[in-house]
Amino acid sequence: MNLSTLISIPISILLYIFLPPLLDGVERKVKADIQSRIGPPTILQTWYDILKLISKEVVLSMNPRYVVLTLSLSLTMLISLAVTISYSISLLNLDMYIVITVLILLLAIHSLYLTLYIFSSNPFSIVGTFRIATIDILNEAGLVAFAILTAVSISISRASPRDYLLIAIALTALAIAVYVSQRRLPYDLHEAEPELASGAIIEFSGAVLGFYIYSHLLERYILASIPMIFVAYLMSSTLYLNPVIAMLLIHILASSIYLLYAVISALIGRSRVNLAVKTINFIYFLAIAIWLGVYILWNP
Amino acid sequence: MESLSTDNEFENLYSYLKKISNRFVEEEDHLRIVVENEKLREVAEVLSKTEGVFLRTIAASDERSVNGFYKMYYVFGLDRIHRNIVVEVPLDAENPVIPSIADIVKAADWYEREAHDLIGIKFSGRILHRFVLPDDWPENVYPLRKDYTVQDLVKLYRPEIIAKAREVEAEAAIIIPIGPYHPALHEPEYFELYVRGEKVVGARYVGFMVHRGIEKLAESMKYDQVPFLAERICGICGYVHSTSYCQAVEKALKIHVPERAEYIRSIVLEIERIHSHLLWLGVALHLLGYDTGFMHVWRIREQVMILAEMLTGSRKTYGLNIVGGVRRDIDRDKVNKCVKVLDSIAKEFKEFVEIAMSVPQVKSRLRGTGLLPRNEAASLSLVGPTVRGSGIPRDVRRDYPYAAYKYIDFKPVVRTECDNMARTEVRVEEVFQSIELVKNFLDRLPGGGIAVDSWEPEPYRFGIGAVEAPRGEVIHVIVTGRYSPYRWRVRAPTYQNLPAVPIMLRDVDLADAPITIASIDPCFSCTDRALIINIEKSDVRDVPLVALSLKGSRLLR
Amino acid sequence: MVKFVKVLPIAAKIGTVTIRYPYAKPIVTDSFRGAIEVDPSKCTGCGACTRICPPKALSLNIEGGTAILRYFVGRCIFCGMCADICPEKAIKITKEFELASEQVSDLYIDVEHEVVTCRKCGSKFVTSKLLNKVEQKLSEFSKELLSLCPRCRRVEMLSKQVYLR
Amino acid sequence: MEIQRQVPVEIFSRKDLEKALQRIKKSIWVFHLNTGSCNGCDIEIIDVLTPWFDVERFGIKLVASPRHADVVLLTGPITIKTFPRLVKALRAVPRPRLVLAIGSCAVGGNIWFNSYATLGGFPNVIDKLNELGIVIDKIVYVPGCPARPEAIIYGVAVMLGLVEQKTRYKKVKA
Repeated sequence: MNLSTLISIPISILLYIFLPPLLDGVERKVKADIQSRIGPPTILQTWYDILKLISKEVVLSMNPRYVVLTLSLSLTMLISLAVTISYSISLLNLDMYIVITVLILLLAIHSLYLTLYIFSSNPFSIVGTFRIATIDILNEAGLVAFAILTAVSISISRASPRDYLLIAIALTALAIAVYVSQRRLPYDLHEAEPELASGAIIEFSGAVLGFYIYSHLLERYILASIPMIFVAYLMSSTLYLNPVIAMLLIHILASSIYLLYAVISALIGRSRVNLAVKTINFIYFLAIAIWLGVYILWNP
Repeated sequence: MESLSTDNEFENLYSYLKKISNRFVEEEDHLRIVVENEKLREVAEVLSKTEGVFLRTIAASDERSVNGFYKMYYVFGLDRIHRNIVVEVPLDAENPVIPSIADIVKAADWYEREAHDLIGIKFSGRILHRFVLPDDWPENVYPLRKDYTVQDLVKLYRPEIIAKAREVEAEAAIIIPIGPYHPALHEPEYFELYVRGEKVVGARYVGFMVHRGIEKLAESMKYDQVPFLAERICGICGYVHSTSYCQAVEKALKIHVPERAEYIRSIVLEIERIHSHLLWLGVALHLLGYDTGFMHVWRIREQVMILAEMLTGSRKTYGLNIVGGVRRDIDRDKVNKCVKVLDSIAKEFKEFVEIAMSVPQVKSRLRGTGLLPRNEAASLSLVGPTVRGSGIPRDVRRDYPYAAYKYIDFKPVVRTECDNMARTEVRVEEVFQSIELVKNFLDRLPGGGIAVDSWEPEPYRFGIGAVEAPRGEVIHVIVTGRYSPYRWRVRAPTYQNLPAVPIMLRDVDLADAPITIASIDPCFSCTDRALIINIEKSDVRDVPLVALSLKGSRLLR
Repeated sequence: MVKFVKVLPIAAKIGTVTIRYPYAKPIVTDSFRGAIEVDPSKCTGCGACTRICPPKALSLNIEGGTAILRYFVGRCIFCGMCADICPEKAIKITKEFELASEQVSDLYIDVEHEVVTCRKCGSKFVTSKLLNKVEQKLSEFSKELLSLCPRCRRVEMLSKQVYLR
Repeated sequence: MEIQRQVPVEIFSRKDLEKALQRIKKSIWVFHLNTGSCNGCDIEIIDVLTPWFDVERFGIKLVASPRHADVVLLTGPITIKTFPRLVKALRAVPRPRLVLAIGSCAVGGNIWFNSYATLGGFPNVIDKLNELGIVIDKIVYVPGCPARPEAIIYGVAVMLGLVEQKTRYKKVKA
């Protein structure tokens, strides 16, 4: 490991820690633009929100031990995810073990969130939990499948146009799975539906809510950077870059895909659980069918 | 208007009614007959069997001080011949009992509950409990009886409030207030939904939070002050209420409003309809999660608000009406500005509504949800876009023309799909129709004065004023007094439409419940000025899981 | 199929419509009715406005040695009926709407009037300005009667009639 | 289970409050509470969120749960029936608890100040709230019927100390 790789890892981890709320600020600005208004005063707004929440009184209707435990666990896991991904993109090396570690950590965080929601005694929270569980189970299968499919496409690739097409299909499907996993419209069912108010997070207040929002944003950004592991590897195989520059480039790419997601989510409405299941199923099977079709029918 | 003789069915009805009672008055817009207590059910049966007759309102009145008895007024509308039939039933002052007609005329249900609670009329055949008033309201105190003044009532019920607050807190300390202070709350009302999985199997409306005692207050106010009270029944369609009140008084006292004032009223009514429908569409899009649509619809709407302020002096079209006319004139300058703004709204809205309706989630969640079959809509006497979305062209503007609608040709917007999409389309279409109407009215605006110079109140005259509000028909029944209304009965459209909600919610997904309830455009401040509760205990139910309120306010994300 | 993307060009065309109030001018039209302003030099304290005011935001009370016309803007519904009815045209409708306050007491405006004391029973019954006004209008009316409160005046009139008879 | 307060009311000192107010300045989350209003003010509240007035430019955000709120936007004359629920909702708001009473109804009871079914505005219930142990840290009254969007923004500005309040008690001699 050379010096620049060593430097790039801590920088990347710091970016992971400080960037997500900033990106959310940018997202709010972009949304406001689409809606013909000004939006928050600065892109630091989400940071202000979180800092304010942390300074506020906590009123909890559930045992605080559960909440603190789950929140701190999920934050720890998110940070370790950030570390793992930073390590991976700095090495510019596609290691199947890293992909699998990332996926396992992600699934663990999702189930931690589910426990967090379900401890709440509020009926809105319970309904929200059932909805997100439905989507999660379906989507996690897709997320894992497409991450592995992408890895497989890359590893069997012999730089032919067909192989690039295969990689592109798998990456697109992965990007969709990531989008759904980010819990954005039309799939932000856990805290969505006006009738469910803030759904799962309705009972949180003060610092608990602040940390929850932070960890949620962090998770979103980490999710957005998962396809970047593969992009980084593809980049490293075609052109040589200084690891620091490569790492920065990847963060810029992850941020732009994050903002692209933001624009998409501003353009559509919210789905319904049964509709969402239908659409997600359809898209995933279609993606797999296309991939297989190209793989089998286009024989170079 | 068709004459009576051409319509055989109605002629028969008329002769039947005249046979049943020899005490009847025929007026320009209604036929009033006095019916004995025992014959009421028979009359109700005959009326409800006649095609095209619907129950518009029921008013109970304490007239002991005038003629020694309580009185019930049943107002039935005959859409096709543009007339009302008012059935008057005098009741014994000592023991006011009347047969219930709720089993014959479904829509009478809430009116009877309300009359029981506020005036103390007893209905044979039904056991009614306290609904409108708080549970611990003193027994045998009926606020709308003339025994009590407004000041008396204030003294009656104050002291137990704190104890009550403690009680409510104790009952659900663990959970965030779900009740009327449901988090997504916009108005302090809620529906309790009974769900199995994600399917709604039953619904219950729990209302009465916005009961402000308006009808009683009016008895202590002067004729010229009541329009301002009437406006504040509802902040969205306030002008409708003041117009309706003024028309009722004008009809009762035979005041002829100048033509120019009629036109100005119609113009403001249509402007109010545009703003209300745009508001509804924005909120509906928000309920469907399409916040960008919500923002853009409200951006377009804001121009209407500026127009409204320019014409009336208040953003909420408040303060324009007085009995006998209006207070502000529209000059040439304002006419031009109106036409210009309306044209630009029509263009922008057309462009945008097509985009909004093409959003996949909006399409898929509106189409086929919240079905309200035509026959159910007819039997519940529903009104407004709700009934027009189910294929019945009921519209007060055409059926019982008032103000300047008398002078123009008018065709209601109707859709026959009976679902949420149909009701949405009716409203969208009506926005364009209203813009055309306003332009038409502005074009034809006649000269002359805007209000009658003076008029004298005459006691104990009866008048009906009806206006097509954005949500449906608003109807005010008035019995005049010497200085202020003797009895003033307000019936808002939501009052009539809410009983349809449990039908629409049958087998709807939980996620679609808010938009389904919102599709009747409920306005609870209208409904609760004197209030109601509906316990439809017909459906299977599991645990009451979600109480839900409307017009959610989680707007910025 | 992707027609919903067309909202982007619309947003681009329109740009930002936001009015940067309070740093920019509010969108108040000329016809807007805001808080009312009572011109103390014109007001006679006749109380016509307090009788028409639907929410009774205007009240006229005699407290101590003065009559106070109290305007509570916190209850005002901005209908402008008082301005229509005021015989002296002392009430003006302004466009003022920036009325937010931390204390309810800051929302009151009092107009103090001097009061005439009934020369017989000593009760205070009318503002001196109104009395002057009436005096000017009804010059033939005897001044003696005017400085009596309504009750004493009735008594006086009756006794005079008795006397005349 | 019962409500557990990690910061009990007693140790929430004046100094802490001021500090918290400073933080809130940049990010205000509001919760909308309708206590029987006619909907006029409620619509204007939504109006200030929409493009023409857009209060997000002050960092204001409307939230759906009183637990998340800094400021409660209260409309309506407080009907007798809503009072218990008002208490419940206000109690769920973490300190510092700020209230913006919007519209003539909430400030002075409007046209129904003496109706049998209402309590006639927020000033009338403050004592009762204190008796129930609910402390309101700061209240700003915004008159208007309905309070126009600019007036609501002005009220927020007064609450944050961005502008000096204009109205003062006046006594003039005729």
